[in-house]
Amino acid sequence: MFHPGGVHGARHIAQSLHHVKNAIRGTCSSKLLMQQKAAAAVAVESKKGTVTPPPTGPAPTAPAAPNSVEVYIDDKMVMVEPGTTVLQAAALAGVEIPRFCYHDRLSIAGNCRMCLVEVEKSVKPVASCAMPVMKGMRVKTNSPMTRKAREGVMEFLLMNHPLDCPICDQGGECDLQDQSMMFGSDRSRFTDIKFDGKRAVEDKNIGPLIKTIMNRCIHCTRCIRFGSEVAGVDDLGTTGRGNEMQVGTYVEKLFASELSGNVIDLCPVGALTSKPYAFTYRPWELRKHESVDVMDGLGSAILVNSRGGEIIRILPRVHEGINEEWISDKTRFVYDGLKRQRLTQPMLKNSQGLLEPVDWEDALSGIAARINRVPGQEMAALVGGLCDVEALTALKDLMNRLGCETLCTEESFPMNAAGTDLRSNYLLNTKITGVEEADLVLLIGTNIRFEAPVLNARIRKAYLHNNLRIASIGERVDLRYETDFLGDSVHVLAQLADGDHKYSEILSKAKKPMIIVGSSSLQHGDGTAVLANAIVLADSLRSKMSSNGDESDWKVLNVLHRHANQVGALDLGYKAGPSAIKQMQPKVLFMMGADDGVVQRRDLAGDAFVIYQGHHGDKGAEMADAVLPGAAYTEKYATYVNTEGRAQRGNVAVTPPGMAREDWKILRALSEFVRGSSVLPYDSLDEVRKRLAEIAPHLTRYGQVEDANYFRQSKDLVWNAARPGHSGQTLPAQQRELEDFYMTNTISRASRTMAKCVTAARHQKSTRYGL
Amino acid sequence: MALRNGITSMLRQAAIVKQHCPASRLSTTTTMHLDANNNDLATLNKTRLDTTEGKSLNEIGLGPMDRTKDFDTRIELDVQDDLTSFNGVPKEHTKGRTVRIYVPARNQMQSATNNSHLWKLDFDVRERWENPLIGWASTGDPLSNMQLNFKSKESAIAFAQKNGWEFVVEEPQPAWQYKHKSYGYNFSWNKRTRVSTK
Amino acid sequence: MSRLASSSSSLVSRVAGSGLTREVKPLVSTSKREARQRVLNLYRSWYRQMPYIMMDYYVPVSVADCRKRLKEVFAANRHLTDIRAIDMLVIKGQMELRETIEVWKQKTHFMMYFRDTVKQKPSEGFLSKFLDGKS
Amino acid sequence: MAGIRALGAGLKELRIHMCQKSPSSQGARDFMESFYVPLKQRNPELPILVRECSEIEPRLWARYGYGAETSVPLSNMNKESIMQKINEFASGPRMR
Amino acid sequence: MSLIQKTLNLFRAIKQNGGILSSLKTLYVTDDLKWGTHVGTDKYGNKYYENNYYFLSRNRWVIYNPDFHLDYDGSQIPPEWHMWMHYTTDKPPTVKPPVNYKWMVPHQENKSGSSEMYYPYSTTRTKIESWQPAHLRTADTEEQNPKLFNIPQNNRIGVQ
Repeated sequence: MFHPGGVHGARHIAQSLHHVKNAIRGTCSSKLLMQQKAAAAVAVESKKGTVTPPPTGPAPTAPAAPNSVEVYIDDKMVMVEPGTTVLQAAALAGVEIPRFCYHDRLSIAGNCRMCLVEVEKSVKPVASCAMPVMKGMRVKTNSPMTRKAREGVMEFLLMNHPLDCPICDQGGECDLQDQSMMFGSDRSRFTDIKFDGKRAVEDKNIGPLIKTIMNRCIHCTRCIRFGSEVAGVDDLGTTGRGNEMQVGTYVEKLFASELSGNVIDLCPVGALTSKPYAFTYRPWELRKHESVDVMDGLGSAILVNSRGGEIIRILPRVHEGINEEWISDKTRFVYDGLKRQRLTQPMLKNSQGLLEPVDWEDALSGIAARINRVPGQEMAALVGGLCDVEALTALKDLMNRLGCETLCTEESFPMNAAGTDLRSNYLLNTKITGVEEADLVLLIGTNIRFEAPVLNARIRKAYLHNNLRIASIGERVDLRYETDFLGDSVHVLAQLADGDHKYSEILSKAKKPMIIVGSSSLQHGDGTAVLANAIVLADSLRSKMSSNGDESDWKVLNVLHRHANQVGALDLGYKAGPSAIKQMQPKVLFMMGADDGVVQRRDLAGDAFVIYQGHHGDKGAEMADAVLPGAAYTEKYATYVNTEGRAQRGNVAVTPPGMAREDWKILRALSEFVRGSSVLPYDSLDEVRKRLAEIAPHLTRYGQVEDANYFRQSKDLVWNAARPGHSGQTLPAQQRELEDFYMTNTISRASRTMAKCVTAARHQKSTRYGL
Repeated sequence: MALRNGITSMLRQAAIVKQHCPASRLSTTTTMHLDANNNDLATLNKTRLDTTEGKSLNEIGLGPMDRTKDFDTRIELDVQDDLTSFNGVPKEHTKGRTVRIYVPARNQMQSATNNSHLWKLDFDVRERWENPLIGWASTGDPLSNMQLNFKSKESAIAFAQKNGWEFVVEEPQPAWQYKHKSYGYNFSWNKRTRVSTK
Repeated sequence: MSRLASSSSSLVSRVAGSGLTREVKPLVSTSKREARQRVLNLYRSWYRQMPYIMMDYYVPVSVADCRKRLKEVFAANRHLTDIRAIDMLVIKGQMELRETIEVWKQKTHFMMYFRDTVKQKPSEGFLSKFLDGKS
Repeated sequence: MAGIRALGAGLKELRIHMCQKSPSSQGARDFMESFYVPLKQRNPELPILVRECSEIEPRLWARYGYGAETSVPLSNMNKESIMQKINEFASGPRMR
Repeated sequence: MSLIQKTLNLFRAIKQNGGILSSLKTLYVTDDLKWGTHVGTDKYGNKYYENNYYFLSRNRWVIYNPDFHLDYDGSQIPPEWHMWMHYTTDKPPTVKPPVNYKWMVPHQENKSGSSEMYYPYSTTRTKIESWQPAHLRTADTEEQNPKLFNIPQNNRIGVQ
């Protein structure tokens, strides 16, 4: 857990270190140097190697190890764990060593040689990314030898690198460009004596997302390592040696990964760039807005780049708790869906029963006239997974004030027993970072690879580095790592819960087991049984852990939601699942972002009036009698609660198009038209958020995860009721293959890029290489 | 008199422009009024001279400043700065504006960390539209095109407060945790970290 | 910093008159009394200059109107407690006075003082702002 | 257990806010340990939303029909008096 | 020039304009009364005259088709006569007929101020494509239909 107090202390030290560094560069007075060295040493020692740069630097915090060794980076002492690389030790000292191939989250390759530094008593410069520190090692990161080594490496790299910076999409955010300015030579010795040009490599077609210009490749192999380590897809590799080396897919095929877009970020040069972004803008022209993703339940941190009221691209932001620094392709490339099929003006059905555009006043008064005719008991509301908490609050308050109590989410969740009373029932309780501590993960009815690609990458990381064992129940899917397949139905889970399955013993031996229930498995008839059995199993594992003297309060049960704000809706007290609506046959149905088509016209009363509020024309708008244009996730200040229960703020990148408005404001305006004293008591975002705190205070604790407890109560309620029966059918994975991944919500369905991806994935499947 | 103590440099310039203002300016205008009007004005004029008798622009607060004043003094204030009452910014740009104070994210396209060691203050995005003639973006809001950099969160907050903006502070996320790594992992037989492709 | 402090700052907050006492550099006045004296002086200067201003400007207001307005303008900033803010307003007021009696202003400039009493914008409710798209 | 009964139909939703750790929420946590399960069993259809959040004042909210809400702080109350409050709230809206 | 000559010219002009009444009408419409050689008539019925007695730049003139009455405008002169009128050539189209190419568009007068006037319109694609309800959609050319790309007139935020 991030503790501000600690960081302040550390920051102070880091600042003092920073001063020391400047002082050393500025003056060469040995006396001063000695003093400051001593001061730095004291400061460092007092913290035992915990040095954090100001204020957030990338430089890591090192765990204080008892057997740490001292290393001198530019005559500054740092205490590091033995086995740390020189490059990491330098990062701890606040010195960034130039690099191309080294990446914090990938294995060490050591092939670009840009990180060469001089180490005292070493004849040759040393590749700092691969060299472990030794006691008392003195590293010089800015000595003449180091500089000359860098210059030489840079010269070799540039010899085979085309001079196409002016037409290169990486221009302006290119490591090679920047580092050649900083560390390269001021002139070139490259002469094309044979006039045969620079090295030329054929461009590869690796799909609709990534553009390759292989001339620019400097063979850092980051993309290859990303593919094989993070994404688990061994599509990329090298052929040839020396000057003839090429990075590619061996045969022409799709880079078939749901995380493929990250290689664009990883590529330090312009060899891999984004196809949809190609030749649009330079990075310095873009306006950057930090926001939150809504494509899956994780709420990855994203950076939305806009220009001229248009979203130009989406990049990841580092968030150690959620997405590290990866985002899925859907998150990254879905933005063109925000420009198509948009609802830009209110619409109302005219006397011929045809939707026609009207202005806001007419739309709201027309809707209010219909609402006022119907008692609250015959109204219902249905919300989709992309709605933000503010809008959900406004909708719930409005409908409650009208006397309506049927507010449902499209996504189902078992409402028996404790239902959504206890947050621990429906959250990813161990948090996403829990995967790194866990030693066994049991996946139930989820294709986690496509439902939460970034979480899957983390599981894969734990699989590689922590020897994490993974078991799965449900339809067999390819998760890109080995799993113990236990069975495909809830029957196996029931056996595990009763402890009479052969895997039970392995499960009970696990020190930190995680049970991840995919929300897709809760959608059909056996959902109740899945959750009930998972609760019972988790509780038995927990009691076993506590009887073994484990005090860590490790939360075993996890639910993985697929929708951005399903948790937010449940937090507010929405009923999960449309069954209540289907039973009551409402006369007025208010649909907010409900586009999955779970409620059809036939589920409603014959003359039912359907209001759709949302940002895209999809199934919801098709069946609506009135359409209210809302804002998409990049167009409103909104709160989303991810599957961990972490409330996060999304920010506006561009304003809603046309006459569209922020969603809670639409409902607030509508409340002035409807009957009675229904006017919602908030006029500003701040006031809405105060109301959120009244409903559930954790919704305004932005960025934090509030622990949820009371597993035993949940289990007691399950236990005391009859154990729900089950049909024993296979738990289907709703996103089975790569082509199912791309289009899952109304935004991605409107996206042309995603459509191209689906086509490419289908085509790839039909080739003899397969996926 | 308190005003004798002098005024700020802002006024200094104005005072320099017309040091001898009372005599020249008052006399000319007086004459003008006398010419233009009847004797009543003469009385008025007298009154006027009476009121200003023995008083220069110093008295009415427009005189040169007294440089002897010790400006190193400090006063204690128990109130927050608030510029909104006189800084001339239209109300719609101060009232109800929310600024966001945060540490900008590192550019994921690059390895280095520049531009992420500071605090930024930016404004809520308002009123953008597509210009109907040529399709360019138009805006009616001068502030949301602006970003301010600060060395610390506190100075950013103080700035927001004195300008009357509501603010939201986003604390930076916890930094990357050091992970032990070794080149040798690429080749270890018994580990899953062994590299398959290269 | 406690967790509470960080979490409260995560909500929109604005601290007005938080009771913090700080040392600041004064503009001119070093005490509330002095600042008050300056305000009164300025007020008096304006008040006494009004008949002459009326001679200089052919404007459709009387001396009484101007004095009434003068009082309103001063009263509008009555709530200010920050000495430096008061000083700054006094300085600006002095500049205005100078500009007025020197006839650096023109008639319209002078009448700007009366503008906001003439044209008072009705305060907009949520709904009208929403319908206008100004929300 | 005494006082645990089916709550009236007028009550649409109960919300219990509490801190996971602070001493002032101890009563609310005890209430969860002892009374929540039987209360929920008697009122399976009534949402009793337990929302934990660190360092807040524990509070009980009740929502009735047509959006009427009322609340009471639960700081330093014991579990029995919390149960009593719930029963009071169940008898009908009493606005603040 | 003597008064006699001037009077003679006046009589010539009156004669050429068809008597006193019709001369007064010409004077009313054109603010001028001239006499000269009728060089030709264009397809709109405008008559072109030349008289080198008047000094250069006043020696060629047009009497618009009387149907225009006071609504005459310089843009009603077709390009071939425009050339002669502006001394680009001395040979009027009656002497040297204009070359006709098939790509030439027929001459059109300036419509500004009339209902057919030119309105500038955006030639750029709108950044946002709006969803349309089924009956407003044109199924086959959904991509090409510019109506789908333009947010309707009443929907421009800038024009509120």
